[in-house]
Amino acid sequence: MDIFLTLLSLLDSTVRLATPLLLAALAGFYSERAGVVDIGLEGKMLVAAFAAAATAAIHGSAWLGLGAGILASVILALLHGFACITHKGNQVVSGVALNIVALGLTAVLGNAWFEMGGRTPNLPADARFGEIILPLAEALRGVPLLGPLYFELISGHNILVYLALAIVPLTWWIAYRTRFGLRLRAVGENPAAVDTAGISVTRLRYQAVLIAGLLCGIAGAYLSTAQGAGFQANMTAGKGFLALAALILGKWKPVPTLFACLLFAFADALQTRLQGVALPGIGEVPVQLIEALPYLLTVLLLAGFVGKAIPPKASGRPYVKDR
Amino acid sequence: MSAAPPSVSSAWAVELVGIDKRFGPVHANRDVTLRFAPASIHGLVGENGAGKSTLMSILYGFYEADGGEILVRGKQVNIRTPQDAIRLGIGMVHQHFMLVETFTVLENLLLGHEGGPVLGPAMARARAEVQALEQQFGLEVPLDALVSDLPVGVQQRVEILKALYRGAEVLILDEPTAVLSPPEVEQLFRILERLRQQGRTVLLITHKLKEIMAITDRVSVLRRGQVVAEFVTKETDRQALADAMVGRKTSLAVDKAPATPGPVLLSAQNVNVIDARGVTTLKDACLSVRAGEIVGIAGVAGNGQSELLEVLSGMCRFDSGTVTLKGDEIGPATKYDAADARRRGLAHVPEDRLKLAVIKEFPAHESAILGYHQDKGLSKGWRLDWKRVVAKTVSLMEQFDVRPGNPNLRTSLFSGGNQQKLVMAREMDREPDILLVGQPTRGVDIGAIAFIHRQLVSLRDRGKAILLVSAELDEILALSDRILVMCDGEIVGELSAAEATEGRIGTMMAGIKDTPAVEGVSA
Amino acid sequence: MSAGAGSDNLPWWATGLLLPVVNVTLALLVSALVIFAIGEDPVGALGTMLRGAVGTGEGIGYTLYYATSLIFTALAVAIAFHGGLFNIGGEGQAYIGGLGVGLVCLSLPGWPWWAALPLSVLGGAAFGALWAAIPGWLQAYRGSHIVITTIMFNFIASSLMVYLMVNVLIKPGQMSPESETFSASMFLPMMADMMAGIGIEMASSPLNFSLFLALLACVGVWAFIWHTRWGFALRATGANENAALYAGIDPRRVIVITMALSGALAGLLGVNELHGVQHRLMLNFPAGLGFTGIAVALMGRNHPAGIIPAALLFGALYQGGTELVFDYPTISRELVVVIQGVVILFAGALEHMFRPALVRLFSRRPSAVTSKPAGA
Amino acid sequence: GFEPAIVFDMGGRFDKSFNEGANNGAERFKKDTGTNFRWFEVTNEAQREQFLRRLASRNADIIVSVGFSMAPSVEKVAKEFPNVRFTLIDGNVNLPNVQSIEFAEHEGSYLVGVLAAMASKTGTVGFVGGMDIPLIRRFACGYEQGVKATNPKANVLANMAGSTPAAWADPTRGSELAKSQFDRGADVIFAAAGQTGMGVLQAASDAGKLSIGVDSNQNHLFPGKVLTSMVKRVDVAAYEAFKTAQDGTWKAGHRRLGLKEDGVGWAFDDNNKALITPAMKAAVDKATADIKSGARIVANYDDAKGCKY
Ligand SMILES: Nc1ncnc2c1ncn2[C@@H]1O[C@H](COP(=O)(O)OP(=O)(O)OP(=O)(O)O)[C@@H](O)[C@H]1O
Ligand SMILES: Nc1ncnc2c1ncn2[C@@H]1O[C@H](COP(=O)(O)OP(=O)(O)OP(=O)(O)O)[C@@H](O)[C@H]1O
Ligand SMILES: [Mg+2]
Ligand SMILES: [Mg+2]
Repeated sequence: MDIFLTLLSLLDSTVRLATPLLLAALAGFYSERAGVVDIGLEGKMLVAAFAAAATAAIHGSAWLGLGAGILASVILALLHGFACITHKGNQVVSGVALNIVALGLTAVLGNAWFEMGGRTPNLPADARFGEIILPLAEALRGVPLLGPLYFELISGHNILVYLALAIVPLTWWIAYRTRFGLRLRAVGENPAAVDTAGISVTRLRYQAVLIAGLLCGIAGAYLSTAQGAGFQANMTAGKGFLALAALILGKWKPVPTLFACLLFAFADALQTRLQGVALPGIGEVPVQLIEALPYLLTVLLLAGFVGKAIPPKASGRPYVKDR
Repeated sequence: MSAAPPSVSSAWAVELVGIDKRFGPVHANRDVTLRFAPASIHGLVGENGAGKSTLMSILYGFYEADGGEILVRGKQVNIRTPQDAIRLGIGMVHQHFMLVETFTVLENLLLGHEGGPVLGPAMARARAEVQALEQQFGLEVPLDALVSDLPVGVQQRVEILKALYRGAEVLILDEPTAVLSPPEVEQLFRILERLRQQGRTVLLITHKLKEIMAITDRVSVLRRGQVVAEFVTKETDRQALADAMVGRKTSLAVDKAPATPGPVLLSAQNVNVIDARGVTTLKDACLSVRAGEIVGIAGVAGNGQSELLEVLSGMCRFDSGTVTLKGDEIGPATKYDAADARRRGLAHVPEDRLKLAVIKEFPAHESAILGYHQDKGLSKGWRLDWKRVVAKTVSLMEQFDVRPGNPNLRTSLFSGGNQQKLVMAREMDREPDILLVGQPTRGVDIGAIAFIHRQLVSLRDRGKAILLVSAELDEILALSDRILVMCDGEIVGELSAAEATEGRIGTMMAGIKDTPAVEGVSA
Repeated sequence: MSAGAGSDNLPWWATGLLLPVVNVTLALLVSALVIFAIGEDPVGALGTMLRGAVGTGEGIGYTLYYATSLIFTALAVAIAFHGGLFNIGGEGQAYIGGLGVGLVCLSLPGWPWWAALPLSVLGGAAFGALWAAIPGWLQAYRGSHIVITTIMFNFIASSLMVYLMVNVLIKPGQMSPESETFSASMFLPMMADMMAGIGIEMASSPLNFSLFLALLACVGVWAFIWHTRWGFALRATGANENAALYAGIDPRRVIVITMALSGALAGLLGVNELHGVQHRLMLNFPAGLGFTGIAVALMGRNHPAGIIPAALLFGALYQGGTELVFDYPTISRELVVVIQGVVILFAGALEHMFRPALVRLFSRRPSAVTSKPAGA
Repeated sequence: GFEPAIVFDMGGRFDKSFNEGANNGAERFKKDTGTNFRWFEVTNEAQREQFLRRLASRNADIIVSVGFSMAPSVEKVAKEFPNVRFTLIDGNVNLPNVQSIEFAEHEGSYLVGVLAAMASKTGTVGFVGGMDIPLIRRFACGYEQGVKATNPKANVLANMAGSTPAAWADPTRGSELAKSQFDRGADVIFAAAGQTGMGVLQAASDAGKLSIGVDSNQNHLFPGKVLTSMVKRVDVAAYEAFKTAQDGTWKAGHRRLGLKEDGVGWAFDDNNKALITPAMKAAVDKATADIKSGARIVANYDDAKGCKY
């Protein structure tokens, strides 16, 4: 029973940690499936986290914060589109540039507005997305096995967690069952085919990039107004890159990407619990090795078990009409 | 030449008037005026780079013209995007297919014509409509197969079906037969015939004058972006067309003396290649090439010829069998790569020159040493001696009449024919004992074809062994002393030059020994 | 990566000089806007940056010192780029390379600097090479996406270094995770001292002998990439792997070797930072210079002749930024980061923005007479 | 006039930790005396020396350098400018113009360890550090001794936030670590992790558990949820350095500020009054007295031997 509860708490933590990765990875899904490489997930999340926290701090509303976060992220996404789609710039360079701008700008504006070293004030409970206790969770708590499972793991997350999980099937449906999805996948594989079918490549790619902005906006808002309670300089700390890794590990497909995110999050949750624990037969493992676990795992998976990840054929290349 | 009747304008399905188009310094179309009648097949010929594809792409809205106007059924129209063209009933099958390879056939057909934001219901409707079209035109395609799994011939049918599904009254086909086997060509022509009977207009671009003679009603000739001639097909012949294309008298035949074969320089015994997906792409290949002979390999592209060339040239591993090169046996485990091959006197002109034989981004002199960059003669100590490399390139360019003769020009800026001449020059320069050549004249104009053919024959006459792969039966017949036919990864037959006829080879190419070609898809 | 380049007949100086200058100017204008937006005087601030970077001997020293490190990491990116690889792992390779430098220096107590230098260079290069060759191998033989693996290796390098510094290499009895100081005899000569030796007065700065090493590396990389058979094979592989195979080059081997060379160059950052300046092993000494190297390389068009000015530009931004926060305490230090990002955005990602305009400008001139029919 | 200056470490002057403490002291000095001060935040290694040298050459009257990483640079620049006074906080440089101030963090941590052990109902308490460096191990080691001395059966969970400097500024990570420790039974957590600690405090407040702040008094951040704070009087050190330099009583040399010197301690104010029972107060006062008198010696973390007591 004790092990069961430990496992539940581990999984609970996994869900919380997976949410921002998942949202960002799905953002990457839309962008890269449309043929626009997005190294800038990190930066978009960061500006969104800042805008959301700043707005929530000033107006006291988590929802307004979410809106502001999305807006900020979308603006960055549009810039990416402007550079890569309109001006056919290098997509990786644009992503790197926007990450750096986001890193600096959030700190500068944070300093200028709040004078707290780039932080925003701590958000009170009602300016954050609180935990939602699902119906009957308390009542069913006593039921063996299922009760704790429902109470600990399924219930008690904030709305954005449920939203992120809902976006996975939605994304699958959009990508594989709608006109937009068909075109989106096509434009990432062979933009010329889309163009000759009478569809605007530019418009489609902008749409994809905008959706990526939207999702990164939610991811950022989650970091600062749901999981955390305020913004810190560089609070994404590499999550955007990890999300990108998850997308690649998931071979640019929504459901496998979900599992990749859960895997990374699980490794992360596990590492906080493995620190200082003596493993049977090995003894106490250095903290740093455990900290590196998610990254080592990624490398091992990429190298060994997932095989060659084949990106959408046209990703990374600006579309130039050619023979 | 027959002048167009001073028109009741609706007599024309499509009229192009004074179309002009430039790509930077290249003037691709100059003041082109062409009219196409309904219920007809109109041929369009011209050397590479004459501007045929550009012109058709303009009609299809893929490129925008710099000047001129387009009339459809007598009405002036504005075609800015393919969407406009599709709406006006114009469809196009591009030289390079515009298919999404990771999609199924049905998804490709739907793209851009989905009939609603959600695919489900539209999909069912489309399936029914497409099946009706398939029956109407005898165009069979497996709707649920992935495009990447289909042979090119079927992919092309998908392209045609796509255009018809989108309601094309005018169908443009850009070099549709380049990749088809003779039976597939026949089948295509039957489809085109049926389209004509239904009153539709077909615009057919091809380099094969024989096809023009066989199926078109009228034919226009483009040269350097201009219309230089227009014929009623029945009133002209191949020689006249060729002369119009090139702008001077041309000869279509190759002179060569009978071969005097020497010892076997290159042979393969039971070579098998299994690719990453587990498909056997080369099955029990056995062949030998003697000094002083040209062995031709006929076959539709993609039937194992590339693999054969790659194995023999050391680019690709094989899974079993032996290759014997000037007496040395090479097995699957022997270290043998392209550099070893060159060292042993084997040179290779690959089928796909842009993909393999040159590097587009490099200046010509760098492409001119690709594969030979290790040569001591090109280096001075640790460094490559660019002066010598450039001098070498200049001399290669002179020998093979590469134009422009500028060794510093970026490789991609040379026309296809000139790139090919550069590659031929490079590979023949070291007097290799064995030369593997794939599609030596694909995308090359008539003058250069003759030049390259002469070079190959003279190399043979100097006692070298030549293995020639070509999808052009005419070329195989004209050059080879012995002919092997490949189908589906196997060498299905051998004919001597004397016994070979187009008919016999064509049948063998389809993988059939005696019976005439049958239609059908083998998925 | 060469969209739009080449075919539109701009003179070399327009693409090579005019366009970058226009782009950087625009980036500075946008930065000025940001400064203005947070309520400071943009002209004064940018003036301070400029003076700080190149206005004093000390400023120039620091600018060159930063540029030295950036040259190493940018060359690393460039050489990988020519091999068709996007090496985002310069930061981690520099970190581990520094470990190599440190271990060599620590193990040679009392050696004179000129004898220690070749070994520390070798140590840095070897460790950096190893750290980069692993992702290279994974890319070549296992198809693992190099961008992802190199990012992961940055994180792993961090963990490894913390472990080593805290548990193994720390000088006992002190707070900060730093090693013993190297013996003074092997400190690389400081530029100020060398100049003083030949009678030139120069303000004190961390600029040291490594600058020559960086310039040497530029020449070396240039000669290697464009003047050797190996470089030819590397570029061929980068441009077209299939063509390389056709030419008898084993692309997989080239990929591993290219990454190793790339990592070796990044590893040399440790020579400047540790052997040259800090004189001990410590945490976080690459401080983002590995990442900035990417921007420097891309702005320098992956050619040493472009990397040197780009590294100077970024070195000047670093040093000018230091001066900025020195004189304007109200401007936060992150503003410099913003300016860097904006420069990369305009001079890198948006580099083609003005190209069409420029092409129009240049092509109008000759045809201006003919294309204007009278009274049309 | 009198020109004091202060150079902060990379965390920046609002790091909710020792830089911020030093900043508070400097600000208090400014308020008391009306004398302005210059300040800089270091962003890379090379700037440490640069800032110090620049300030010294412009004849700053006193230069306070915050953080152990400043030590080598202070040593170097102080040698070059023997007439300029330097105060180094958290490090030790032995020069005639340098005042080194170090804190006995282990002693303060011991006290909050005592409180944690008594406040814990589960017998499991937690510790969250930033990066795994000797300074943080010193905190952890003192804390553990306090806990074990009070409740020998108590269980101490310890976690570090990461390996990059981001570990000092990652509250999300802090809150995850806290949650994982709560799940393992902890009900009091001591956070010694800069801004990352904010996440610990937040998570504790959200979960209805207790946290312990660090460096400055953080009790007010979540009133009634923060058991206490281990205060390290960096503010006093900075204030004193400025003040003594101004009135001429500044002296070079090494000072170690422990409990006896009021350099470290625990925070007791209105915000946590309700949490500290008289018994707890008595126990911690006793421990304080014992340490001050030398009756109890809190072992310091030792690089060679680890946390041995
Ligand atoms: N993308 C391009 N940009 C600029 N110039 C080009 C481009 N493509 C081709 N050219 C130039 O246009 C000219 C015509 O090229 P094209 O390939 O059409 O030649 P061609 O007439 O087919 O010659 P050949 O008969 O030798 O194949 C060449 O001189 C080439 O340098
Ligand atoms: N996108 C483009 N950019 C630059 N030049 C181009 C482009 N497309 C075509 N050209 C140039 O325009 C000219 C006409 O090319 P086009 O493709 O129309 O020739 P074509 O007659 O179809 O030749 P082919 O027989 O090889 O298909 C060539 O010189 C070619 O190089
Ligand atoms: Mg064409
Ligand atoms: Mg051509």
